[in-house]
Amino acid sequence: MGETVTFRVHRYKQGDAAPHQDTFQVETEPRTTVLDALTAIRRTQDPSLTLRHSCFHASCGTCAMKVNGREVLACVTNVRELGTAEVVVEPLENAPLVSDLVVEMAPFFARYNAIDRPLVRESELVPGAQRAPGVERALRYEDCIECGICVSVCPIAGTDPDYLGPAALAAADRVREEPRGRDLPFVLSLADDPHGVWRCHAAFECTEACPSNVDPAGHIMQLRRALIGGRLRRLFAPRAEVGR
Amino acid sequence: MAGRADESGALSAPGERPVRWAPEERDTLPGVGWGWQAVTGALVLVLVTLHMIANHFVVKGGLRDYQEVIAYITNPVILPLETLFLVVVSWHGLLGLRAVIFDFGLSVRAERIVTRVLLGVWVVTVLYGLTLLAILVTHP
Amino acid sequence: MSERAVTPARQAPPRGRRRGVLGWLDVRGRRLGGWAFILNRVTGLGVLFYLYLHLIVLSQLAAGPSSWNALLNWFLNPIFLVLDVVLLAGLLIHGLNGIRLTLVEFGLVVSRQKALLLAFGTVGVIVLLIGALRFLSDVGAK
Amino acid sequence: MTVVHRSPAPHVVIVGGGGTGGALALDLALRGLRVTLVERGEITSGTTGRHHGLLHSGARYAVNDPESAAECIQENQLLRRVAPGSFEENDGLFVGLDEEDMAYGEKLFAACGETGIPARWLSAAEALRLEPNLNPALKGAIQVPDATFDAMRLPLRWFATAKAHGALIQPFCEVTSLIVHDKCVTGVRGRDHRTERDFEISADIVVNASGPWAEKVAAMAGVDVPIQPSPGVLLALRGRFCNMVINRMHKSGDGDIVVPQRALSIVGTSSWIVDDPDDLGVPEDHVQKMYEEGAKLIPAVRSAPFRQAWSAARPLIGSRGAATGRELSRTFKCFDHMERDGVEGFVTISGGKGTTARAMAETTADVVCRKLGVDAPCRTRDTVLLPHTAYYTA
Repeated sequence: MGETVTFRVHRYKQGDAAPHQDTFQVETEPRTTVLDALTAIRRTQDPSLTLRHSCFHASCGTCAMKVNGREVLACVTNVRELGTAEVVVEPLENAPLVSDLVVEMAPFFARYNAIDRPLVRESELVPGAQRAPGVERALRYEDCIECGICVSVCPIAGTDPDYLGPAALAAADRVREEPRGRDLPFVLSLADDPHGVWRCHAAFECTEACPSNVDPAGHIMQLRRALIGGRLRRLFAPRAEVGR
Repeated sequence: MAGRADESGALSAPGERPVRWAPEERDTLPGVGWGWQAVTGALVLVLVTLHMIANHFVVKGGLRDYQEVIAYITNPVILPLETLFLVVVSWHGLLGLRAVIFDFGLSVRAERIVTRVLLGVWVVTVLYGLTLLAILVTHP
Repeated sequence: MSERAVTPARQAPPRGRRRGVLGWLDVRGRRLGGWAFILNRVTGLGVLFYLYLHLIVLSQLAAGPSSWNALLNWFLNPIFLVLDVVLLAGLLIHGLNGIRLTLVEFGLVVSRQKALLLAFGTVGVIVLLIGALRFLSDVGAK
Repeated sequence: MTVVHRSPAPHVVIVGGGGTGGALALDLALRGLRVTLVERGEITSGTTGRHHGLLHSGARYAVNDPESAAECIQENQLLRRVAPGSFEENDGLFVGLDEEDMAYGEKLFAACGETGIPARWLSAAEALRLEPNLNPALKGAIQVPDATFDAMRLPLRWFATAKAHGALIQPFCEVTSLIVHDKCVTGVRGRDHRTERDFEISADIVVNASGPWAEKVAAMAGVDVPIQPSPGVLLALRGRFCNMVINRMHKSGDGDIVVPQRALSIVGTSSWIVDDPDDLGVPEDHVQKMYEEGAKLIPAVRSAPFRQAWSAARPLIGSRGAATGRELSRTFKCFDHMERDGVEGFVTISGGKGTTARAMAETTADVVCRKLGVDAPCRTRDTVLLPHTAYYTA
């Protein structure tokens, strides 16, 4: 059953002049994921390997990294299905590097904080299900798991450090769709910024890479349409705005 | 028990972190936004199609000789269209170049300089084109 | 209460890491829309370069018929006609992608954006083939 | 530069960055103590984050473990107040599939009444109206105030709020030994894996909040704690089949719960015992059991697309040699090793579950404060928590 796979892992410790790669041999089983392999490396070969992980099933978003050059969640990336004899593991792009595979998520969450989208939503519940007696509003968690993959793949985030970014803009559009008591004009004003929606160049890399079906680019375009629509309305019916 | 701080201690602490999203105020000019790039792009698309067809597809041999160029450019419909093409295509192109230059990550000050320089290049380009057109139109 | 000490808090700032413009050269994992983005920038720069070349060449018109017509003969050289095909390819990529971007970025055709991209790609190839035949037939038409 | 804090407030070092450690860091910080929490990996990377995210109403334990059940319903109601916006407050159903289940249901309903868990009998038709994907052969159901939360993001709110109150949270800092002088723990030594440099932190009290790793950490002080790592397999499937938490109406068993999570459904769980909480594995037969048993509650489970299967180690309190872990209580225990083993300055908190992490922290903080002679009341019962994102940006 066991099959040995070579892992080339990005290494960096604060104070190092430059990152390098270390090679590890890992025995894999049919179910072994990249995350399993990395935790096995830490357990049996090198306890100094740092990586972020928590839920092991694509719900927390912490184990996002680049595997063979492509951004994925390590916990749901099966090693054998990669089909390569050597697996290259690197940290996410477009985020400051803390160590090894760990990136600093503060800039990402600073943007999320600015948008302040509620964590639970009231839509996309089970079709046909009725609310239980005593339950005021049926709720479910938002799809976005805040993993940072969309920012890592985004060509704009790759060159504009001030870009609000796909995740935060998608969150802003969620506030537009379901404000849930949030200050919508303020959220729209954040998105309506030269470094907001207008910076997106429709590469749709974020939507393709998203492991949680958020479709950030689609949300950005919906947001743009709403903002353009708002401008046109103000242009042609300025009085109508006054009443709102 | 005596207090003790260990010299080898290397515990990390949260350092300077961007806790708020507040992009620096950038230099903005009218006509440099995304919308203008779309509008000028659409115009260029129409004009470049006309330009290409008129100059390369309908002409015998694919290129106009001198007399044909003069005849073409003095046409009262063509002249304003080619003038507009010159103005718009250079704006669109230089605006695009500006975006690419900005992708290298410049300071606000450097961005302002680039914007001014490219604006100058655009003015020079348009003046040069207009001069050329004037020479051709007034040519016997 | 005894006094104790916490070890000093020291941390180098995290190392900056951004793809940057050189990241455009990293093709690993890039998808169709990413290619469209890169090609849009590259063809844009290429066409802008051509625009200025073109404007400079046009100055020969001011020098009168003889110098212009001499230049024309030169341009009918097959090498230039092949370059014309390259120019057409650049214009098609940039122009068609521009239409796609405008549609999508105004919030239209968002859900079918990938189909739109593929459709435009097909149109572009067909027009390029027609244009190439037209240009290259000039090789013999001289 | 060396910074020596000469503050009169005692310093507590917490080993372990799970939900309990986070809630404890907050509790102690709110009581005015200086707190440093060290965690080997990322925060919540041990057991906490692998949890299915059920906010227990306590009904699961009402029949056999009323002590745990009472803890649960109290925390259930309290957490909704202090962590608003962190729960899918859709309630839960205990679903009876046969007469044996229904007989258990009578006991369950009565036990809920005794432990103060609001419960309501629903007919099969009523239950199917609430959850159309339930097994249509169900006989009846009991509605209880279960809810769900994000296993990482709820604890992050404790960490975020603790940080805002001055606690120092240090992920990727692995404790390798405890500093012990004359049967007194005075600090921790370890290695910061972000820099690969050693650290040493002195402390007035060290709290061992390392969950299933508690035995290993306690051994560094030469004491033994009866913690039995007892893993369970969980199965994540693509597709959301229910809004409520669906439990099987019988005594705790394998694959008897389906928890909705975003666009996923989590089927849990099994139970066995291991010695090394770092080496769990995912037994294939347990995965198949999740499909089989889960499909009895919601038939769509059987054919649902697979997302992932994983194991999480519960830190159960019990004697060595337990068979599966099911027989061990899910309550928690705080060990003051002075009383128990004659080792001063060292406290272990273990057992418990995600729902009761805050209560565990309160009990532990009471012990810590008593030992330090600090007279400060617990404030985590009414301190509304910061959003989870503040953990990263604070």
